[in-house]
Amino acid sequence: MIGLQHYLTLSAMLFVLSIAGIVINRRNLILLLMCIELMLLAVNFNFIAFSRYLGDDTGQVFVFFILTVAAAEAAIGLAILVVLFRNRRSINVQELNTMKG
Amino acid sequence: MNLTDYISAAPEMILLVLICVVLIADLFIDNEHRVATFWLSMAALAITGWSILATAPIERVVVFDGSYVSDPLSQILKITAVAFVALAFLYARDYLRANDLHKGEYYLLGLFGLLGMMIMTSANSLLTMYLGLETLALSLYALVAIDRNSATAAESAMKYFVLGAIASGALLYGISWIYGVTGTLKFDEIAAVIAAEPDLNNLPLWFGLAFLIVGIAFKFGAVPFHMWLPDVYQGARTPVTLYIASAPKLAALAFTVRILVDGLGGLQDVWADMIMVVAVLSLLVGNVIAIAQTNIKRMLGYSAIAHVGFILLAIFCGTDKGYAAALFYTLTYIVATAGAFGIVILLSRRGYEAESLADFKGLNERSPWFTLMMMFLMLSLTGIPPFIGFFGKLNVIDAVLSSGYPGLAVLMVVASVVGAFYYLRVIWYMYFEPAEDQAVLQASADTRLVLSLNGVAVLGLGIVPGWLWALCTQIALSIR
Amino acid sequence: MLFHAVLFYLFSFVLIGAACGVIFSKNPVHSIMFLVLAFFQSAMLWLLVEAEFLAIVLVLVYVGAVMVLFLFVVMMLDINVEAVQRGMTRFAPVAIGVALLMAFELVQLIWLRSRAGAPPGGFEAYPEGYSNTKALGSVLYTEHVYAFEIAAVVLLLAIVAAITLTMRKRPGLKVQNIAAQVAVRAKDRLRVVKMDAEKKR
Amino acid sequence: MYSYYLIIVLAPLAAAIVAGLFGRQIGRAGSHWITILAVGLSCAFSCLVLRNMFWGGAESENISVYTWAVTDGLNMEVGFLVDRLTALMMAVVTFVSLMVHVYTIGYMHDDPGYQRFFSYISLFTFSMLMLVMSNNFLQLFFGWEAVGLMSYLLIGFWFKRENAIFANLKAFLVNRLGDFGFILGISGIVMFTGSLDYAEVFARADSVAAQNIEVFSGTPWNAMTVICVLLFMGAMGKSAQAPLHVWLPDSMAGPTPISALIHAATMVTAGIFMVARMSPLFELSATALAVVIVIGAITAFFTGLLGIVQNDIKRVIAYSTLSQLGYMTVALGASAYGAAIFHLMTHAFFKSLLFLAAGSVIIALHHEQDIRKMGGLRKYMPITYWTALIGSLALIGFPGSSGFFSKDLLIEAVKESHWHGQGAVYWIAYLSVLLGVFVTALYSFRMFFLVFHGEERTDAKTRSHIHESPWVVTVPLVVLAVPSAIIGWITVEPILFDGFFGDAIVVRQGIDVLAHLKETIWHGSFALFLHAVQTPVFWLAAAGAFTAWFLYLKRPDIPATIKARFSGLYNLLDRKYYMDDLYIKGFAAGGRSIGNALWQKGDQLVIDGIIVNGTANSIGKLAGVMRQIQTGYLYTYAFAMIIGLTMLLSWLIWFR
Amino acid sequence: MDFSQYILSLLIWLPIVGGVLLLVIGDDRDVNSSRSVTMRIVALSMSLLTFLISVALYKWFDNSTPAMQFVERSSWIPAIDVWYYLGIDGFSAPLILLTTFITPLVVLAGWDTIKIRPAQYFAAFLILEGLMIGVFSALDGILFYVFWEAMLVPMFLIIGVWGGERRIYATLKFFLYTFLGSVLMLVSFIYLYGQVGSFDLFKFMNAPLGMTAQKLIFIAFLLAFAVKVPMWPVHTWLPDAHVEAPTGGSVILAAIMLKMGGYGFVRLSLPIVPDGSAYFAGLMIALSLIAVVYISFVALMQKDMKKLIAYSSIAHMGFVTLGFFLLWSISSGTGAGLGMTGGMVQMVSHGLISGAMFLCVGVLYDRMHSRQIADYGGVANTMPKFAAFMVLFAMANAGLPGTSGFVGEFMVIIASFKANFWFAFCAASILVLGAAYTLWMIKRVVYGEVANKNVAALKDLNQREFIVLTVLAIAVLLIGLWPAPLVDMMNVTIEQLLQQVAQSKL
Repeated sequence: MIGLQHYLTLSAMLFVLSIAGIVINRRNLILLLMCIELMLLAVNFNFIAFSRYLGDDTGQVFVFFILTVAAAEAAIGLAILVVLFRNRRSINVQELNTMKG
Repeated sequence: MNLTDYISAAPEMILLVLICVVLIADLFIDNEHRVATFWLSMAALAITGWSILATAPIERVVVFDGSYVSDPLSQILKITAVAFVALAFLYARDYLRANDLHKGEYYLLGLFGLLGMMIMTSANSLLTMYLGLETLALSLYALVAIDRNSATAAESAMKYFVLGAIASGALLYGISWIYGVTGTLKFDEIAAVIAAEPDLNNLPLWFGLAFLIVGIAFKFGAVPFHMWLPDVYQGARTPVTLYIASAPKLAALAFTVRILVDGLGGLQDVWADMIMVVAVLSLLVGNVIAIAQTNIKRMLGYSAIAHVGFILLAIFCGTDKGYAAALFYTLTYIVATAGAFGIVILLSRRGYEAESLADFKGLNERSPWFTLMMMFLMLSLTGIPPFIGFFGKLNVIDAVLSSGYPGLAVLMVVASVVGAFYYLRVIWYMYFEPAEDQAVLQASADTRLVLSLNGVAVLGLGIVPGWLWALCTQIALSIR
Repeated sequence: MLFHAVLFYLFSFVLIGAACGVIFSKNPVHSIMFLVLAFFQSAMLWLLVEAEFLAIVLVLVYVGAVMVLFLFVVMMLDINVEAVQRGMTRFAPVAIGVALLMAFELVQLIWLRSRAGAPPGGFEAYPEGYSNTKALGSVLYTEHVYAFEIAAVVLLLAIVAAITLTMRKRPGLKVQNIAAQVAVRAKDRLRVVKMDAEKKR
Repeated sequence: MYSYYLIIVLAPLAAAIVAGLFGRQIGRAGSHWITILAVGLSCAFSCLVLRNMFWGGAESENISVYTWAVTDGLNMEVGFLVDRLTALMMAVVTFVSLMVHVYTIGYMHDDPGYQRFFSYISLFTFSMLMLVMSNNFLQLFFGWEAVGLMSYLLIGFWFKRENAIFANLKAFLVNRLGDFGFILGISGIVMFTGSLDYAEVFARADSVAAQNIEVFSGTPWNAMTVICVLLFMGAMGKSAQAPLHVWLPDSMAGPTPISALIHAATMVTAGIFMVARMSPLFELSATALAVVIVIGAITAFFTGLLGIVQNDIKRVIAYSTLSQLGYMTVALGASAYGAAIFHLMTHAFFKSLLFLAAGSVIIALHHEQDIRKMGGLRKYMPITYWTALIGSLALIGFPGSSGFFSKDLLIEAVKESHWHGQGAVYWIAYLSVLLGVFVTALYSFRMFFLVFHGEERTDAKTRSHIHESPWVVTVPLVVLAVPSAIIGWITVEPILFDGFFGDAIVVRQGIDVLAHLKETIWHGSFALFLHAVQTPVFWLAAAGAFTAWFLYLKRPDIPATIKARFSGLYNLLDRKYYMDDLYIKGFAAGGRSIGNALWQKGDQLVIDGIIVNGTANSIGKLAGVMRQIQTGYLYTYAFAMIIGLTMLLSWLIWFR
Repeated sequence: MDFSQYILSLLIWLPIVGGVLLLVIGDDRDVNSSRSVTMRIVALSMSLLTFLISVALYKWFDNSTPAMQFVERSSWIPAIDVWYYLGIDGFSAPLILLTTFITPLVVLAGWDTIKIRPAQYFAAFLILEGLMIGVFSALDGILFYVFWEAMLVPMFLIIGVWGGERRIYATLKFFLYTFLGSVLMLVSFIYLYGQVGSFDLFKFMNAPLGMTAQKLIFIAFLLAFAVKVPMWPVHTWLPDAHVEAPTGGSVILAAIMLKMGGYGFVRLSLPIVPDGSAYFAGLMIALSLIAVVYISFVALMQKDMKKLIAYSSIAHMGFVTLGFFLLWSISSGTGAGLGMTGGMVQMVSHGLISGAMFLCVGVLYDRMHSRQIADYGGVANTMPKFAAFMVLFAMANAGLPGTSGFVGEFMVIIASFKANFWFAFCAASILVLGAAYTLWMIKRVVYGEVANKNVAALKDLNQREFIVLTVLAIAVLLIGLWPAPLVDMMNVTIEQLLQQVAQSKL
């Protein structure tokens, strides 16, 4: 039977994948933003699975809020990205190291 | 749902309304009179502060179906946060004006951030906490990037944003596990579930806890989740750094106490160990790397990491003494750090960001008074008596020792000796080196006054620390 | 129930594949497309567990708004794809190792060390006549009204922030003021100046 | 008498302060008058005290002046113990001092530091009086060190001269070596008796002698022996006993009056005085006395030999002083304390006389001190010549002179001493003092002949200016010559044989050699004089004087031949048995290289370099390394977070 | 007017207020302007006033009781039972007098030789004075620690701002060294607080402590105090700090700050952890003797006068710790108290002598701007008065009887002989070594022919310098000739401490 564990596993795989995506990627920042979306998606899976498992709607409400916040976050993230691009003419992760040490 | 719910949450609501007022008013204020926005924001802060005091409950009140809690801890944190946001605004004003950044948005985003902090301090469920956290975080991301012409600001904003998002992803993942195991998001219910089932299969809960700790550590900037912090401190314009460095630490404290104590107090033996590791690493890494810094903001960033180590070690104790010490430490730390950034702001002029440590050379020749203030602040951060920072450290060490960890206490004091070096270096530059730049420091009278008060406060508080300590103890007793 | 399982695995595999695509495709536009695919798959999977409302919201809000926003940005920034050659960080193998370790730990947690009484079976079906949307709606405005308000604040904040960061008034930009154009009168444009006759030197 | 004592001590102090601090105001004459008056007063009262003791039958007095400090049951006081020993010393000290004061008027006439000099010698007189009049060890040590200080200041009086400031440093440090033992000895006394006061200490001496101390664990030594040897170390320093004698010849770099006062008559005899004063203690330790006698014997003989090869007039006398001090020490070791003190007294007169005479010669020759450049001065300086002759005769113990009585009886006492049996110690002591007589006569008359007789080796220019010294110089010479010549006659009996010292000196029953002498050979001073020719002492002295005459007047070419023939021996003597090299190249240079090693290697390299700065630097380096982790790349930052998270998870899943 | 109840507060706060006042008056570029003159006069009169008050303290001080006198006690931080608790006994009173005595001299010594920001300079010294008196009179752990640490700050600035070439290295080393030492003391205090629930030092003294705790606390205290004293091998900050500090700084550092360490031992280590102290007494004695012998040899080779005096300070302070820790090696009778008295007297005396020596070097440095021995020679020719003082203080440094330098050494050597012959043997070696390094320096600097043009051009002491050195000389001689008043002050206190220490806490 497909149940809680399956969904949790799927979520875990997505979660790990998104994290790996952030760490190993050194191309452009948009990809990082997308990985973050993916990560939130993984979290949502978890919430929905638990919500169904527990028979409690709160988890789904939480997902609703996560979606809201994620949208806002994406908007701000992209805005920062735009600012960065205007200043740098690049959104290459590799070049984003003027501050270090 | 009744009226008391709304009365209890009045400060947040009033602030929200006032934010909207400022937002709209700002549209009709032209650039020459932008200072009106400042005064409006200050008025908003004053009213909010008043409302916090006015609605201060005698005992713990939980409203909105357990989403919102109002207790002494939230009161003190809120009122202090309001004060420090006001301080940040005041210090920022002249700087922003001088650097063509004087936009209403700084104040607006600052107020939004404050709202986020207030939500966090009063959160009684993981959901509310998360939303408050995001409110604060989003404001901060935007604040960091507020100078749209600065590549470094944008870079640091981007780093902050991405890492912050990862942290909140991890936090959410942890929340989902907690939720999955306990079936609830409200702290008191979580605590009840854990207390009711002592042999609850713990590993999922622990995993959730670990993810939560990532969120907490990130918010505080504790090692190894600290990496955003130096870059953001350095990259952001100084008033923004000042803002980030001060009030949000209070929110982070609330965040930690609410989750770890209110919610997961039953798992203390698990989280204490994790917190300890993170804290000790912060203490060491922060203090050591700070030595190698040449940028004062970055140095203060690493110093913040080190101080977070102290705060977390206080929390690690898991005793009332420890929480009181953490609160005391946080309050006193941000007084000093806000003042220090205030001086950094004071040093900057139009088109010239005084960020390098070398900019402090010979400050004594230029302004003996503010040099003295800066010295007070640095000594307070070092933990030299009679400055207030010393009493912060004293309390933390007391807490750690009375929990039976003399080794940690020794480690802490040795780390502070290492740390003393870089604070002393600031004093050294100010007093021992000749000035390269003879320009007189300029600031408006109110900034001077408040900055002076800030500097004197670390001494004054150090001379009469008793009341604050008593207050913190009292508040710590009300936790849980 | 087998059908259910087949669907689950199908969607899951596509989802994971799409996620990999997001990470590994060279062109950001492709990545976005993969992400859209992933969202769609997720929506399907959510439908499988009868979370209809969220499934719909995910497609509408996410795919409809957020992903489009991403696309806009990608197009607007006109990123030079060739400029980005090497895709992986130096320590990618280590990073993947760490990620695998974490995955391993999570899987261990989920399958082996989890709550003893967890039923291996699927989720209990909702009773007849149950409306997921209605159920959510009923708690959203009552129990979670405070959170709901905060969510509104977050959105407002996002607007303010995004505008702050991206809207710029260029100093040299010439803008028409329609109202002023309409309201203009002749005497504003033309001024008759009386002068004395020019004197001779 | 209390006020007399105070005046005796304080008058020179007051004068010294006035002359020292207000020298410019009171002028040269003012400063010499005030100091001379003060010392004269002191001298007069001292003589009065002595007279009361001698003929008035006054009892000894033990007076506390003030309490220095009291702590932990230890009473530390300043006070006077005036008994016959003290009284004699006081009189000798103040008398010689007075003579030297007068003499100084002439000798230092042209010196710019005139007032300072008077202040110093007056202060020295005060210090010396404090030393001899002390009734406790604390004050003894005070006086002990104070005379050392004055010696330091006076040797270095001409501080521009490199040899003077070298000599004074050397003198002080070598003295300090002795004091090192001395203070340990005092500590030992406090340890075993719990008191610093002489009377109390002596009263408890027997109990001390019954105890042991384990300096090296496992080998118990008699406490009294340890204490006495340590105390004697102090005496060795102050009284320039081998091997701590090296400072005295060098100290001749100071002005001649102080050589006479400090380095012949008074300060250097402090050690002798001290041992005599401590006789109740030394008597209880045969071992300690054996040490004393051997050291004394070595000093008496070997330093005398050195006198033969010296060419500096003052150095010859200095070596003679060393030798004579050795004699006194030998007497102490033989428990003939009275003989030692008696010789001390006569020596004070004739040796200061010799020094002053030498000083007179030196002034006449414009500060020429090399005896090879003198000669035939007899006819130019008759007073000096005659007084020097008296001094020299007294020194060699010419029958009838004061030196005769003291030295002859001293040697007799050593010969008759049974303290140390008939073993090696006895023979070393006896042979040393006996052969020393020859040596003494040899160098004394070598000098005497080279200076006053023979051909005139002075250059013509100098010769034209030679004349007898002024009266301020010659009067002290004459005044000192009188006691040098005759004092033996009147004092030998009361001091040595009539128990003059009473309780001041304690000698154990049965070994009291002087009492033994009294019974065996003493038949009055005249009888002794008559029997002089029967003693080997006389013949040895005569042989010495004759040898000197033969070698330096008759056949002045022989010494050079001897020198060439026995160059090894000559070098040994000329280099003073290489003792200076041992101190300078051995101890001083060794100390410096130890210091350097400890400083450079210990402090700078190990402690500061490796531990202190090493830690600081490694933290700095660590900071440099650790900041590399902060690469600036987002993925590193994220990776750090992931690693942190994974660590937490791993810990939870496997280690908890 | 009876202000004896508040006399300690007055002593602490008067100079601090004076210092703040000076900061308010501020500097003037013109050294002779009325503002500068007023400033200096205020500085001097404040320090003199403090001294006068301390004279009153001496008058009223009761030698016959070991109890704390002039006690002031009022609550400061009730939450952790911290009191503003002051009081003095025979240990603190002499050191307070020393502090108030030295400070006016330091002010005078810097009168017109300090050209850079003199107001801040004098203010630093006055504030420092108040804090130091605070250390000597605090009876509450936290209060003690507050003064103890706060003291570092003015000193840090004094060395750093007005110091020599390597001042920054020196001052950082000074600060970090001492800071590292003292933080562990803080940990111990807090631990003790955990045991007794108060920071009252007397409660600490009565706290029952196990052996392990005592050992650890002793080590923590030891670090704090050993660095301050300083004992070998944690002494290396001192030569650097002394050399680089301005004259006044060196004086205060040597004369008073080093005494903090010794004071700490008798005030805290011995009574609070008697068994721990007993356990480590052997180590302490060994370290003290190493300090005496080893450091003396090191001092011998110094080429820099200040460094030489600094090393000599370490060696002399070795006597202090030696004297304090002899008591367990002495079985009965006289000795234990003698050693302790000797240590205390040595502290006071060393304060005067080393201060005077540094002032002497300062006099030379002001004229020649060199501290190298090699740059001098024959100073006595051009500066006879100065030479007289220098020789006097050198002799005092070499422990000549009649000067204060002798008193303490004498007592300690006697006591150590009682403990063990070899202790006394090593200790007494200072007689030779101390004389060697001091007088060798004198020989090379003061005596001899005029070495060079610069020396030939030297001017003798001016009136101000003369007064300063005279006052010190009188003090040195007075204590040397009649130490009874000083010794009497501490006798009963020492007796009481010995009884206290004799009772094991186990």
